[in-house]
Amino acid sequence: MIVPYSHVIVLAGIVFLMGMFCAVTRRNLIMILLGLEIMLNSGAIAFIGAALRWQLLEGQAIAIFILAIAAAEVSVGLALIVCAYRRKGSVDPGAYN
Amino acid sequence: MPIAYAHFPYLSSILFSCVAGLLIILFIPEDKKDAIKWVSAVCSGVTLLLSAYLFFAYDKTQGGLQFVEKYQWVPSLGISYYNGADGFGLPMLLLTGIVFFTGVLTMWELETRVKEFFALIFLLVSGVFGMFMSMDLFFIFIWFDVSLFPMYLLIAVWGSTRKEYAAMKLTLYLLAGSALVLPAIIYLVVKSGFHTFDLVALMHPGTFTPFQQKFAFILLYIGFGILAGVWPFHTWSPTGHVAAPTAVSMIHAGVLMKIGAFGVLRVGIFLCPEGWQYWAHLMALLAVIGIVYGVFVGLSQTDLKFVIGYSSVSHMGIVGLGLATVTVEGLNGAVFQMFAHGVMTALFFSSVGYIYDRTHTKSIVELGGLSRTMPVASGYLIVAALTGIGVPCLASFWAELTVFISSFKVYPLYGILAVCALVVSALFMLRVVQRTCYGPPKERFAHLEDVSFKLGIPRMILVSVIVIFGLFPDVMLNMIQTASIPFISGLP
Amino acid sequence: MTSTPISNWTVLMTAVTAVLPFVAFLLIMVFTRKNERLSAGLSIGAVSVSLAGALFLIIQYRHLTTSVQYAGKWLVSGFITIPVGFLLDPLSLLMLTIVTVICFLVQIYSLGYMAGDRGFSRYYAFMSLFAWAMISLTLSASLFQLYVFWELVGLSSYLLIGFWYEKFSASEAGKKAFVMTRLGDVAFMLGLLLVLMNLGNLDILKLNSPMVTAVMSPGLITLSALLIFGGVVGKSAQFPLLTWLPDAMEGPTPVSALLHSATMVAAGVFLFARLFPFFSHSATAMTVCLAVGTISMLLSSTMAMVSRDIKQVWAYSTISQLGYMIMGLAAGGYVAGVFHLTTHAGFKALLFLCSGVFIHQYETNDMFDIGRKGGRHLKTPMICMVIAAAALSGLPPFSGFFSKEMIMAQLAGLGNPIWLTAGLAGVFLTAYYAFRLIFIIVFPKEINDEAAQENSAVHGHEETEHHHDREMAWPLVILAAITVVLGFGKKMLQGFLSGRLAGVEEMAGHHSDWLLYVSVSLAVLGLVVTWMEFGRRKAGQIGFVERIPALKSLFLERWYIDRMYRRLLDVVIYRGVSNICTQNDNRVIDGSIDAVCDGTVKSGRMISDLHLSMIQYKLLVMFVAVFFLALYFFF
Amino acid sequence: MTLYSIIFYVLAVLIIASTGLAISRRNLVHAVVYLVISFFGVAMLFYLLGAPFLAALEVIIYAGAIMVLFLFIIMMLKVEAFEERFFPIRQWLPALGMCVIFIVAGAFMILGDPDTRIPLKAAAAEPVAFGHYLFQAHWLAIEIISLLLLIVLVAVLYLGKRKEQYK
Repeated sequence: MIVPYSHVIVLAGIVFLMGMFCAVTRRNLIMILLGLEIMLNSGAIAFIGAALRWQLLEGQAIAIFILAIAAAEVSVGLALIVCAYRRKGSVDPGAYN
Repeated sequence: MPIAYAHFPYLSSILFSCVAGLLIILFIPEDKKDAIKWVSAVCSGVTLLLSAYLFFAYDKTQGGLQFVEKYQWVPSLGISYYNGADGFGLPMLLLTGIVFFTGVLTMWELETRVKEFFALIFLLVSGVFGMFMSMDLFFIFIWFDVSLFPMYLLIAVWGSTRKEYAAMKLTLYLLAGSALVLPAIIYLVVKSGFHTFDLVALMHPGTFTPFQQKFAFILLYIGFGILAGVWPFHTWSPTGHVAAPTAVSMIHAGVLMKIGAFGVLRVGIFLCPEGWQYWAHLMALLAVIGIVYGVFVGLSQTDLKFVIGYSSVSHMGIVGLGLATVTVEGLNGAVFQMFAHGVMTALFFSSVGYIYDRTHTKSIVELGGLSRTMPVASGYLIVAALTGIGVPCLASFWAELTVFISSFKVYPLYGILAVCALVVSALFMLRVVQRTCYGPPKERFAHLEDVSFKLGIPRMILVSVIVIFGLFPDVMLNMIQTASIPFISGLP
Repeated sequence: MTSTPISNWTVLMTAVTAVLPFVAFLLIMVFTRKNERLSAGLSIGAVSVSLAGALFLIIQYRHLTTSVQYAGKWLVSGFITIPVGFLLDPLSLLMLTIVTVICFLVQIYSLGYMAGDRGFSRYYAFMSLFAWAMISLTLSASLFQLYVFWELVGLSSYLLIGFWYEKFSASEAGKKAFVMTRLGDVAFMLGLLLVLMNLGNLDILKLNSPMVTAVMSPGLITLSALLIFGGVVGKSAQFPLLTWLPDAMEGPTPVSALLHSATMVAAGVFLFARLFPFFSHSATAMTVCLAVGTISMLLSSTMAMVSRDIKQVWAYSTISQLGYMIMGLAAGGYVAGVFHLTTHAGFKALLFLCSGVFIHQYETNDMFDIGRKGGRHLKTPMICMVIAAAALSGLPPFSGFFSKEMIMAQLAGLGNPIWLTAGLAGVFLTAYYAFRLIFIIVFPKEINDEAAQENSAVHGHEETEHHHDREMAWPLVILAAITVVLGFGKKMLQGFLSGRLAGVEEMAGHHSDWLLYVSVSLAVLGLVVTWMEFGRRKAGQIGFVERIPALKSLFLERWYIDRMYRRLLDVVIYRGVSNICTQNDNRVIDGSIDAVCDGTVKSGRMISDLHLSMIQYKLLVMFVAVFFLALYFFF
Repeated sequence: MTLYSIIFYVLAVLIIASTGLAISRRNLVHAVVYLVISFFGVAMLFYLLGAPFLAALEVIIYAGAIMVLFLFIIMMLKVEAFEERFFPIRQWLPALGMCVIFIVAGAFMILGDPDTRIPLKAAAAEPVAFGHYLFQAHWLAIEIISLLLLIVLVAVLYLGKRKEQYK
């Protein structure tokens, strides 16, 4: 017996909120991307927990897709940041208005 | 209400001469200023003659709506082009004719953008005329808005002190008003179940339940009341007066504010008599506050036009008080006061405009001693001020008197307050006269020339109208009574 | 009281009498402003026709016992009917005669006095306006009409006081006069409305008929009588609205003679007399009127004791004499009050016109200056002035003696001796201040050479303008003659007046001899005291009041009534209410409107920010939106 | 309380603490390093929850590849040198408000459902079985993902090139 599924959900939720908080408040493009990563990760946690809760492998499958998408997103995102940085010389999102 | 169709479309001819004037002016080249002015004078003169003719040709023994023209326009929506004149409308038409004609003559000296100015004035006035003669709710609303829009340009382009601010404020206020009026009109039309915008048809008693009347009336009252300078919604009007050029101030204070009061009467009171009775006390309260408040604020103003602006607030309060009494005398007094105040402020603004054009100041602190250098101009100003005080044998005295008597009967306390405001109004009008006209003549105004005969014509017309209706008030009151007595006696 | 039917001829005559001056006014204002002689001619012509009409009417109706009334409609509005018409009865005929006579004389006099003034035409126009308003007021058959012309009289007073508008004090005084009388008029109007509401009619005859008590409760009658009396207080410059009249002396002297002593201010008393039966329904109102009359009589007499300005002295004396009239009327002496009004109009006009000659000649208002510059050398005005002053102080055999005597008798008839005492004190004070002025001018103390030279220069000047003097002298002589003769017409007048109100006159019967002696001796005492202080050779020309500084400043400052008004106006009206309202307008109403506008603009900005700026806001909004959508779908 | 649950709570605390530290670091390198710790914790959590294969992937891809990528970029741009406005209040307050409602709503959601009180049974998905399952049931998704990765590769190459080379 591990823990009730709700605890996993709470953990995932807290991590998600942290990621969101990071993405929304930090004035730095890289940190925003980092926040997105954290959020994706919390999603993965929730799915893994759900897979165990209902004893179905779909959850794990989705988690693997999340991983893949996270990788794709990060690479594109970072490439964009590099581009933007080259243009403006800043990673402050306020500088791109 | 008896309805008499016209043999000849007099009312449409009034409108037509406005529109024709507008079109002709648009086709005259910009630089032929004299031609433009003459066309304006002739067309406005025609409207004056026609409205004066209608005023005297109206059959008072028969009463009701006369000179009616009615054509279906959009039958599926029940909209018709429906003009008619009754005892309430005719004084207003006459007033508009007088103010329009004199306003055009007053602006004879205008040199900048003459063509656009007169074209816009014509547009504005055709809206005003339409509003006063239309008996179709849809057209009433259309004319109402037509008369509001040119004001923005007229003030913003040809105005003075803080003109952009004033123009914007005025436009926003007035649009807020029409934003209340439109839903009320639509509400009434939908709830009536008659599927028509015809005012006369909708007036049929029992069309609306008391609740519908109360609801629609308060919307209409505030919506039109904003334009009539009802107390807490009045601040646009002094600002607007100050900023507007002379003729626009004349039309604005003389006629546009009347559109508001007339709208309350024509749409609000006609369609929702029970709502009117229900809200009458509120109307009276606001009106009295306006009367007293206007004079006190006017007392501490130093800009001539602000002074007149606040006196307008006070005088329009008298109109409101008259409407709020729900009596024949009150209605008579209110409509008469609309007329008298219109002519009076027109005179006031036209003389102030003359003084401002010459001295380039409107501040009563800087002015002084004008009676020596310009006796005639200041004479007009004094006559206007005396009319404003309510000196007997000048038109507005009778209007105020009848309103006071009827309000004293219905709301004794308000009547007393309104009468007491007379003292303060005397104080502030005489203060203005003293500061501008009296006192030792000032060096810098010594060379200024007095009103010439040509420029004096519009002012003379206004003064003589004031004196004639002051000496023979019955001419006007008989006219108004043809509408007010049947209306009040027909109330539930 | 019924009305006798009247002939068309009378109607026409009355209409012409009333309206002609107005026609003159319009003609002068519109056409002949440039032509001075024509303007004066028009005005004088109109007023002389009016005079002729008035004389015709009074002769035609000399045996009048019932009123003659004619009414047409001026205005009908629902239940309000404002008639235009006239009411001819002894009172209105008498007043009409007074008004037209004095108007006529003053206009003749003004030919000399106003000669060469820039506003000559304007002056005559305003004079005509006044004549019209005053005559119509006198003839009014209903209180509405009376109110209308009452206001118009006030207007012409305003215009004439501020006639020399370039002087700040003149325009200020005009404004003050208008506003203060307006204050009274508002009370008057409220009284009218009250009566109208309860009686449904403002006909003077109806108001005076006994049926009023049946319709209105005693409290209502008292209230409305007091309110109407407010109008009297304003127009006749009684306490507490008395301070405008001395200031009104800023106008040309003939104006002061006509409006502010003889006729217009007497309109208040006239109204009181007009509604005498109505007032006498309420004992409370009568007592209040009596008190007001007494207070103003005493106050203004004391003010007159220290003033140096010749016209102001007469202005104060006007207030006090009007006070006498009101006392007389309020004590129940209808004939006494009206008789005093009549005699007063004569001698007071005379006093002012005489002073006008001095002022015109020496160009100063200061009585000491006039005396020093040789005022006594102008024989005709000096003699006339002495006659008038004697009449004013109630010395026999001049007209004032008879009328004052009647008032005293009336006061003696009252239960409370305080009124009589006050009245007698007034007699003494009147004699004192009137002769103080006379003695100061006749027996100047310090004639220096310079003044004497000036004096001769003035005489030379006089020769060149001799024709003006004649125009100014004739009215004086006529008025002086009237002053001398009028007193003996007491019986006749009494008969004429009481034809209308036979019942009211019983009270006048208490005429006792001791009262006569007491009041005459008091007047003589006043004369003697003045002689001791001002007249005799070694007199210091300092009055006993002036030896007490506190009293002197109190009197000079007009009992501080003026200052109180000024402060009231400044503090309460201007700085108080007006300022608050203005601030409210700018801060609260405009402020809130601007706040609404700014709020709209700001919120628009905020929303547009979500679309334009920070990527993170978009992110945030996205989260919020998704979150709420999720909530919506799950629950 | 079983050993498993103790491990879960320890891991939870570890994850939350290191994530919290990561998002509040001013220095980006530190942030990334803390996040790596957090990802290790998540990987162990995956293992605990019966997904050993995913735990391995987590370490390899997240902690290994992605974070290193971040580090490269940070170093390449020398972003540590930039002074960042730290948690500006205009963003901070709405975010906080958002978080509060999020937590409240979430708490209601979780506590309101009695089903979630049941403890999880320990189990593990064998990597081989998982692989079979994945390629049998989700082969299309796998293909799409790989196509996506290819596109990303192309895109990143395109973005990474300097624009001047085309001109």
